[in-house]
Amino acid sequence: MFVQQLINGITVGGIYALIALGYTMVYGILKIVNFAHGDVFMIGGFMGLILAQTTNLPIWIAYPLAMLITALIGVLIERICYRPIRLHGADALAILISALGVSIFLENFAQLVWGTETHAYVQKIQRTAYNIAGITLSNIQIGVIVLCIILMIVLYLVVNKTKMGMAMRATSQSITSAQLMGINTEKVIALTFGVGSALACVAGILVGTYYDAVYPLIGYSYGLKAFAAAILGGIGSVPGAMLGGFLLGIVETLGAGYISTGYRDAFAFGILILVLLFRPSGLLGKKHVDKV
Amino acid sequence: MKKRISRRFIVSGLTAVMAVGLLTGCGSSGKSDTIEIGLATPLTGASAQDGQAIENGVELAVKQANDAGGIDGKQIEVVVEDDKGDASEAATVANMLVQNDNIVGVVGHFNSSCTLAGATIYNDAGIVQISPGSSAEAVSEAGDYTFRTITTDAVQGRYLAEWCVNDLGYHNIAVLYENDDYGLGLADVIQRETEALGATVVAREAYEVNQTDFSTVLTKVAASDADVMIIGGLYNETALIAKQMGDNGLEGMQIMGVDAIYSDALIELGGDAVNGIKLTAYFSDASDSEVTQSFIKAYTDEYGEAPGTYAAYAYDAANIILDAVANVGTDRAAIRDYIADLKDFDGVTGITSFDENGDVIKEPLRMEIINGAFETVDM
Amino acid sequence: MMQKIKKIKKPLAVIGILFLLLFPVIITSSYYLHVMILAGIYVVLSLSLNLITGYTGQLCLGHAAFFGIGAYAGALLMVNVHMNFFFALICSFIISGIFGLLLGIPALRLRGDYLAIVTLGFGEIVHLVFVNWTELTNGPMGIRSIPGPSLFGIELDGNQEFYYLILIITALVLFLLNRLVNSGFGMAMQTIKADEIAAESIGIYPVKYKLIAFILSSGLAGLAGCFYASYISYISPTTFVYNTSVTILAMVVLGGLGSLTGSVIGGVVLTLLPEVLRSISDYRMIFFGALMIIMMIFKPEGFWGVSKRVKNIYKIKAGGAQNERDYESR
Amino acid sequence: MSEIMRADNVSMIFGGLTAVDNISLTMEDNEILSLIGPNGAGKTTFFNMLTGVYQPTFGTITFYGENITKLKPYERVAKGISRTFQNIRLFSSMTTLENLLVAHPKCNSENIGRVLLGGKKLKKARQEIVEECEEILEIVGLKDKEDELATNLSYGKQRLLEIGRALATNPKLVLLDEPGAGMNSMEKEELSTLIRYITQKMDKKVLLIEHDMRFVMGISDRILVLDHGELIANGKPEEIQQNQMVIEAYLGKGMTDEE
Repeated sequence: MFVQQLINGITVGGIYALIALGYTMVYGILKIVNFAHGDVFMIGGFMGLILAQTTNLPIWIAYPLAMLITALIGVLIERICYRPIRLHGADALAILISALGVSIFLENFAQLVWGTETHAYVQKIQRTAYNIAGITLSNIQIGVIVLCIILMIVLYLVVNKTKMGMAMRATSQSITSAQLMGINTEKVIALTFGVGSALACVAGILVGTYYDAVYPLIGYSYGLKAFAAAILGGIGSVPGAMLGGFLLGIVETLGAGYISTGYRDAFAFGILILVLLFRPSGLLGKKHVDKV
Repeated sequence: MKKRISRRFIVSGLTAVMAVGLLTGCGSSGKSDTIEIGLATPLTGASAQDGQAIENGVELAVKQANDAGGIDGKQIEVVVEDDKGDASEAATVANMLVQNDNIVGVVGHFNSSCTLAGATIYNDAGIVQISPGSSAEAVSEAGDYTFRTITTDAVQGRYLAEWCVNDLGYHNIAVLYENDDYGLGLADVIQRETEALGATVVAREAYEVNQTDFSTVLTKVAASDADVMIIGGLYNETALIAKQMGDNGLEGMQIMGVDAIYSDALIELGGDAVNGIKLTAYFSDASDSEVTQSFIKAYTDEYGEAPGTYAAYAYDAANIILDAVANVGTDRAAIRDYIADLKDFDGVTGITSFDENGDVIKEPLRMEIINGAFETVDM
Repeated sequence: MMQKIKKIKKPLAVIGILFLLLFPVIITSSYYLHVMILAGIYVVLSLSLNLITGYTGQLCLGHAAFFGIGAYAGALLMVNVHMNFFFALICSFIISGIFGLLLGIPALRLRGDYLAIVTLGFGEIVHLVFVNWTELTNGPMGIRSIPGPSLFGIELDGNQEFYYLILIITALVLFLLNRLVNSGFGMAMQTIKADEIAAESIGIYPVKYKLIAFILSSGLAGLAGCFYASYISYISPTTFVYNTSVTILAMVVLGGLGSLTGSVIGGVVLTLLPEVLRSISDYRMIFFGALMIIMMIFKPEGFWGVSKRVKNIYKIKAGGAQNERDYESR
Repeated sequence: MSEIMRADNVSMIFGGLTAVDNISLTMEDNEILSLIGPNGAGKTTFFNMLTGVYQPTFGTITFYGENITKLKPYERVAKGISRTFQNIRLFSSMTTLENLLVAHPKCNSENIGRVLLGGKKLKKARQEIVEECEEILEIVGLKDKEDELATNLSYGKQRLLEIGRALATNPKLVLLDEPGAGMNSMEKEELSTLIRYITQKMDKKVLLIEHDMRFVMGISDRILVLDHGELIANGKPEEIQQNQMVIEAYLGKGMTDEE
């Protein structure tokens, strides 16, 4: 049972990690918590479903298209709802409230358009379960884990090895200095939101495919957990988000598996609080020193 | 300057909206030529899907009554309020409904917590409340004006336990329940009743409403030696559980449930995976009752989908209130007395009578999903 | 201009107070009364959260937990021990305050967003305890038949009595908080929000002020919870969730951080607005979300931000130099 | 002459970087002591150890004979050490007067119970605090600006307000971190007068960090020179002017005496 629960935890954790990347990238650059990100994930799931279902496009066209649309939505959210406040130089809390507003808006918009019910997902991949030494594993589960890991490695490489990644890192150090260096920071910010949202869309499609369901309120709990994962790993750090996601998934699965399913979410938040108390900047986060 | 204008615009706009809203939104409270039925149900939030079905059921009952000429020549209207499935919102909505003098009775609420939060207000105001979805035992004691068309968990739980243990011969039972008032109440009853019949509950696991990942609970069930899984929850989660069983080494285990999973959504969402699920229900499209069949036809014509359990309960609840008004007029106390004495009301969820607690007494059906359809069965 | 505002301020305040006092007499509808009572509860909640977030600058996303702890503490005391409502009110203040202290001590090591997530986690855990600790809390079934207040054997559980009670509580809380935030203590709290390092450099020990803010704030939220429990007479865990915390935070921010008037406005507006918008039920939450965004874009300091703060209140309160100068010039 | 403050073998190491290396110094009564040195010499780090923002890696700091090495900034304020900041850190949403009020020990330590009860005694106590703070405003020359928001003051005035705020804590020793930065020559003149007033008329001790050589030479009784975290010179202004090491440290780095 232990190994089985571990695998379950890793699968869920991979999805948390994908969503957490969006939180962590935005925070890294703008130092704001994009509370609407969980709902972008939900929109992504619906986009994948609609495109694959109504257009009859093969999924290798439909899903990238869904990612593109979700990325655009992410960029638009930044443009319309955050940028004006940011340029005002208002309190970070103002952006937070705006993000909460976006979240409420998206959730209710989705309910209005797609109804409140749970939608079955398009199953274009035949599900097969393998039983190896008493452990059950399905091809989709393997696919979810592998895809999550590949995407995270790609993102890590993009951030650390490419010119755009360098611009992103420079912007995250200081927006003003980056501007002085000739970096178009607004473009970097838009790109960050775009990439984060596209990854959330992948997570949405994966959740849809793996669990075979999507509904307007799905973003709430995934968003919250992914946010916790981002903080756990050290917000602003890409490897941190991966570590945090997997760790959170494993902890909550094992906690629920061995102690109590009713307290499932309490394990996730409990470990988060403990980690923060002993390592306030998260597991892989940089220690913040105040300059005087 | 531009900024100042826009600010002022927002503030004054807001004030205007609020003023207009307060004047119009809360409607008439004087006597008029219409009879109104209150409906309090969750139209947003986690239970919105059921809330919508309830609204459909009530609207259909009222539409049919109006098409038949209304009551005493008066048309009937439904005043719909959204309680969001939240107890505190339910109290607000209840207060709103009781202050409208035209309302003769209220159908609501769905969640037991909401029904209980509203009950004090309805009972204080002396207005009948019929819940189409609250099966918690605590509702029995909520007050003289509180009724329900759904049976308590105890009735169905006992029946299900007998079916499962005595007739089907399962002795190692896993109970999966949603972690809220409904699921917990049901899980308690099922555990009590199955153990009373000599079976053992080998796994008892909670999940959250709207959870999507059931691998953890299912792995725990697989590790126990359960031979049947009883679900204390609703159709969405049941469908996901059925679909995820294969991935977690539970291929082919029998699932059983109560009327809360009776919904086309279960089959739409669950596909092949839900075939073979056994459940108890009061409302079924396989019923040979004439009332039921005509309801199903009317509902399907109106909304383009087959009615589920809660639509049916709501339809009955609305019809009971309409029946009372047709017989004793619009006096709220008279309506309550009429309903309290109501015997053998022929509804779409069976023959309904109320006991002294306002609980309904009726016998459930045994059903199974066979080839993507609910069928009544003997075993 | 200032003169003009000052001139109409007094009559306006008198009319406002008269309106509030006579409200239940003028408007007999139980619904309006109920909404006003809820608004009162939310005003207390947003005032209390403002103390931590608006004045001391510590973002808290778990305020509903303290609201819930107070509600459960009060309900259990009134139902199981048959404690009088007014004692229960005090007890829930104390119990919630203790939990505020318990959360405050470890949370002090953290700042900003980290503190926010810890308080959020705390809120989720408290909610789960309400749900799962069935023996104590009766789990998701909630606690029923919570008695109303009574004083010397007189039952005070009508809506009108509740209305006046919450009016008195709100006025009292407002009066005391007004004294607090306009004192040296209150100014010290605000320096922590503005710049902790500068605050330390003038001898202010941030931990002390943050802890006291946490205790007072959670205690007041608990008090509101106890009142809520008695008023609705039924509580269940569904009320004390993240969404409620966010709503309270939205009241504080939309009203104006660091402004008591703002909290009152925020609490009232955000309670009334969803009610007003009921007539467009399908779109109301969308509208509500959009409004939050628009407000933040065009008026990020809230309805009544800190910029409208009366300056040098300390001096005025002290009857200091300004008054003396007035005297001299006469 | 009695000793006010001394540092014994104080070092500060950040990771592998030694910012301040084994510095010892004594500050005597009745002297204005200045700390100078080129950029990155470790002045501010040393300063932050004196005020308690950093705890030194090695060494001890003593104030009027008492070991204060481990004390936090707010505890040092209670002992009588107050400071200003190189990058102005005023409470910008507060008025000039409020910035002083909140620094006053009797104001920021007000008892909650007393505050909530109110009463005449409290009123009277507050009146005294306000009067004291207004007096300080008079001294730093901001009396006419007392109701302005701190953020609306000119840069030079903000620096003066910081000094005023430091004085409001009723300190024995005031540490000024580049008080003249960004001021024009006339304002600097006024600043010199103010610093002399503080030491002579108010009987406070002053230690300052400064970049502007001319300003430092004019006001200091004694000057310490830091370079690369080390103390390279210690003496009267005239001596420092002649010191070869100091000249090298500055000219070698291409520094002029004007920022």
